[in-house]
Amino acid sequence: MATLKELSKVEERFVGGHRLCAGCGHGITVRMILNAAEGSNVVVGCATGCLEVASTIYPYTAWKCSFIHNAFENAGATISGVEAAYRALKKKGKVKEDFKFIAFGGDGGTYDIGLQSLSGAMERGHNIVYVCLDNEAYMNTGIQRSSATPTGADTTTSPAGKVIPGKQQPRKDLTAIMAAHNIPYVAQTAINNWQDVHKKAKKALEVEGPAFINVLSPCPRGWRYNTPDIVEITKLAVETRFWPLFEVENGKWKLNYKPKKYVPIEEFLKPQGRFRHLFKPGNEHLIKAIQEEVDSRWLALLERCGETPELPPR
Amino acid sequence: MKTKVALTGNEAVAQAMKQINPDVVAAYPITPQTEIVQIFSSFVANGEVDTEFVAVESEHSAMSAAIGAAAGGARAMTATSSQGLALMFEVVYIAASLRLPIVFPVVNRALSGPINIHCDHSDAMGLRDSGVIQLFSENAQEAYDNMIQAVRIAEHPDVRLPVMVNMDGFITSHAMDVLEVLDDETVKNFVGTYVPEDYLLDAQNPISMGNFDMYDFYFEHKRQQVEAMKAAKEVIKEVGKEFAKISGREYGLIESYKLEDADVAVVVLNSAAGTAKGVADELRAKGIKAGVLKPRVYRPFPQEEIREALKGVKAVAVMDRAETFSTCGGPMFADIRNTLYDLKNDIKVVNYIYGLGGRDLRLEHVQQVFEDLENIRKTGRVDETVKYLGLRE
Amino acid sequence: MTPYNPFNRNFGSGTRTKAVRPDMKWHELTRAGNIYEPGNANTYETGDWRSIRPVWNKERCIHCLFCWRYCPDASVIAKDGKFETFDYKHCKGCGICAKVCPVNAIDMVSEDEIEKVKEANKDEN
Amino acid sequence: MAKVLEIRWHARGGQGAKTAALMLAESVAEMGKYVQGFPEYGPERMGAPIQAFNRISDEPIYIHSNVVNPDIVMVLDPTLIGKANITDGVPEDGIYIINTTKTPAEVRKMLGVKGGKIYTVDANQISLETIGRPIPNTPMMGAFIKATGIIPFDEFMACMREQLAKKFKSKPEVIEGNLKAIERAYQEVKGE
Repeated sequence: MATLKELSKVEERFVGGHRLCAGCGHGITVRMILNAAEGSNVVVGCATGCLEVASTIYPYTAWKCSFIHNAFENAGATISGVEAAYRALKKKGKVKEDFKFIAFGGDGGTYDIGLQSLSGAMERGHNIVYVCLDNEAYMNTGIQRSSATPTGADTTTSPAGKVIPGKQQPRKDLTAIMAAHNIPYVAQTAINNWQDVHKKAKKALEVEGPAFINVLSPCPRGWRYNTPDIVEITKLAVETRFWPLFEVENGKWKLNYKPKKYVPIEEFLKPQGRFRHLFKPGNEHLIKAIQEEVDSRWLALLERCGETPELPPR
Repeated sequence: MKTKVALTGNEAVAQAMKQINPDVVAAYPITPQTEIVQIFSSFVANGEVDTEFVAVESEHSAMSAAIGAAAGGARAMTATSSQGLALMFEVVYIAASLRLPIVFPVVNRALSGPINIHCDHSDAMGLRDSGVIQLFSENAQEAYDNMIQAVRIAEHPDVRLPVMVNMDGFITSHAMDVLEVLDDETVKNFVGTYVPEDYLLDAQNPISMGNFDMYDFYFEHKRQQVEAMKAAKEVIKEVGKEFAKISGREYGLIESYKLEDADVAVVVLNSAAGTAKGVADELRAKGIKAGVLKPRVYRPFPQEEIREALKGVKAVAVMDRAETFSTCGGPMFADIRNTLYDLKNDIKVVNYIYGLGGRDLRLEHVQQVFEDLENIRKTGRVDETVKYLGLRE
Repeated sequence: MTPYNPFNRNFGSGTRTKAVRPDMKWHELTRAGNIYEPGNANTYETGDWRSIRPVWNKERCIHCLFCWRYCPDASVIAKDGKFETFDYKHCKGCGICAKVCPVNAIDMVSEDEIEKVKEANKDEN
Repeated sequence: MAKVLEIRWHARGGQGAKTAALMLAESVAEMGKYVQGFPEYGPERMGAPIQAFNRISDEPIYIHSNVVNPDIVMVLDPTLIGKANITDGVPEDGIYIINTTKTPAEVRKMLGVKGGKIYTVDANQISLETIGRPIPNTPMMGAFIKATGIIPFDEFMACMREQLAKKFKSKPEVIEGNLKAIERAYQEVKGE
């Protein structure tokens, strides 16, 4: 595993001057992923969203590699087209260099509107890496719920109202859906653990065929936590087992991190404004239900990973 | 070398694609285009082309992947019809604005609903303002010829735009027709190799494409697209002349049939133009000076050529195989009437909507149109500007 | 009166790109809005978004580079594997670097304070 | 056409300039005037310099373009002086109302403005003391009324009270704080 000392010597390919919010998780995530692609020629594809809008405002681009944005729902198809062009031109000797292909999409562009395009690209076996920057809502349009939005979250289209306390449905398990595609590599990671992100990005870039990484990439505006606390909040997502770190390599599930003790979900929810309403007296049952959801998902994951399905000691 | 063969329109188009041998084809099946995808897949499976065939999961992805491929520096194609084109709608605009020379046949079919699989032009007309070049084909021969020329038009440095090659669903796509095909070598030489100017896979020169364009630049980039469309008119003519050298068949922006001395004329796209020409011949034999104008190119719109061709005519009927629901007639009617306005010579222009959802256009329908035109010419009176042909009223 | 130019809004006050100027006419601009200068966003300054700034404490720094790893704006400049400086032209003052620093070697100081100190120094001179 | 008063707000994304422009429009509309209030929708994110606009008139307003030559410039964030193009398009006799701890003379020097009028108010401090959070847009209303005098202060306050009561039905405790913030800014704003 490379050290930060070594990694900091790699050329920066997502430069400052982009217009993401101060403290945006996407800037951190993208830097980590491209850092892992050190030395390779890279073409980045990007779905419409905060990242794309903020990083390529004509006539400025924050990308030091080739970049294409097409539309919201088609990052998967677009990057597979570029990869097909690469195969064709390479075969004919028109392109000499080797290339890696990385597509970035937010959870809206990946879990929801772009799911079909992503699924198609994965099923067809293109040699690409798709990275979902999951910040659990449509942030670009102003914090609307997506299928990645967790139960109970207050968003502008799942507002915590007098009758309905935030989003009512459990979040979609996209990483598992991608694993069901039986592609060489699927992983879930979070930026609090940069080694984990780095290792998984490396693996994804190295495997032959499609790879998918789901990264928890917080949004201070949408989650309403104190902006500098991004690493802490992400860590709480992992420690509370809300966002487990795991990978599926050629069909084999593996848990990458097991919290030592039982951290209740409140710890993750409490610092975030989007869950504030859950802490009003009388709403205890809502938090309890979220905890039950987290626990049952955790147990199912342990089972898939061949681990003993038990909760950490309280 | 030219060979006479009997092929359906779909086969002819697939044949052209095989001879063009593009780098990437991304496509999805839809009636009545499906055969093109099937036949082309077999060329890929049998190693008759070097193409990377991407069997996508939807037409939206077909055009999206074609965009990715073309942006990557490849000669890319797709093919579709009707609902498929409608699903592509969003990305066709993007292909045009990114100035990617994607060639794609469209087998014209009615749009739902109610669902219908037969021919009309509502699919193509829905994208007439998307910034793609639209060629129309009367028969399998023209579809084949248009496909080959489309590559050169699309890739011309002054143009760099997608080209949509239209032919009538079932009427042309599924009907066996006799046509002349060129040999592989001739086509290969004619289309040449694609040399992209700027593309994603240029390792030395990374590029950002599809960027966020605010009000400070978007308008200027749209103006550039208009210029490319203007340039396309000249390029289409040049390519048509060059194509004549290898095929003996010359193509311009329009086909003008017996219009030099015509009193009455019909303007019509695609296969119906053949029917109209037949009727015009019959009427000529009876002493009626009838003519036909068939736009080969609908976008960019060949306004000057059409004005010139129709300037001596007294009454014109524009036949549209699509509705606009403006309640003021079909799409081409608006364009033609606008074109003739500047002549200030009182040409009467009327509109006939015909053939929606594959409703047959028969000789007597066209005869009726010419008869109406003769009446208008004689009386100078138009009773109804927009009429429906073959509709139970 | 400085004339109001709406086209300068997204252009910023930073260095201009070589290929594009805000007064260019349609036929002078790059085709399709393509950008041919990879990473030219670094000529656009987002430093003026900042109301608090990170200030490096050399004595305390152990060069772990967590700040470099977690900067969303690539505004922590490392050299030879060590902390070198902050890129204040692009730093938006989010404060993540100070927060992840294990030895409190980064202070977040209000830009107002810095302005005052600067002016005080100016007056003395 | 009657003279339309045009206002441009300068702030940072997330600071509430849009809310301020809409709030001002709403309260002035309550007083029977014709108003517009609109932000500029850009790609900028939280923290980036942004603008919002108002128009106020005694007659219906037909124009719908951005404000290019504002009569009044409102600056919500003191750190924007010298960074955003605050003086762009402002006529010689333009009025600046700025949230800052500096004096009007100091700001005048920083902006390089000779004519017109410059008002300053420490809206951050006022809002901290009255509302408990640094939300300068409320006190800036008070400074605006004082500097422009377009509406009698008492009438404006009565109208604000009504509006705030509507807005904070569930949190009546914040109404007084907001009103106090406006009143203090009205009294404390300095101009020259």
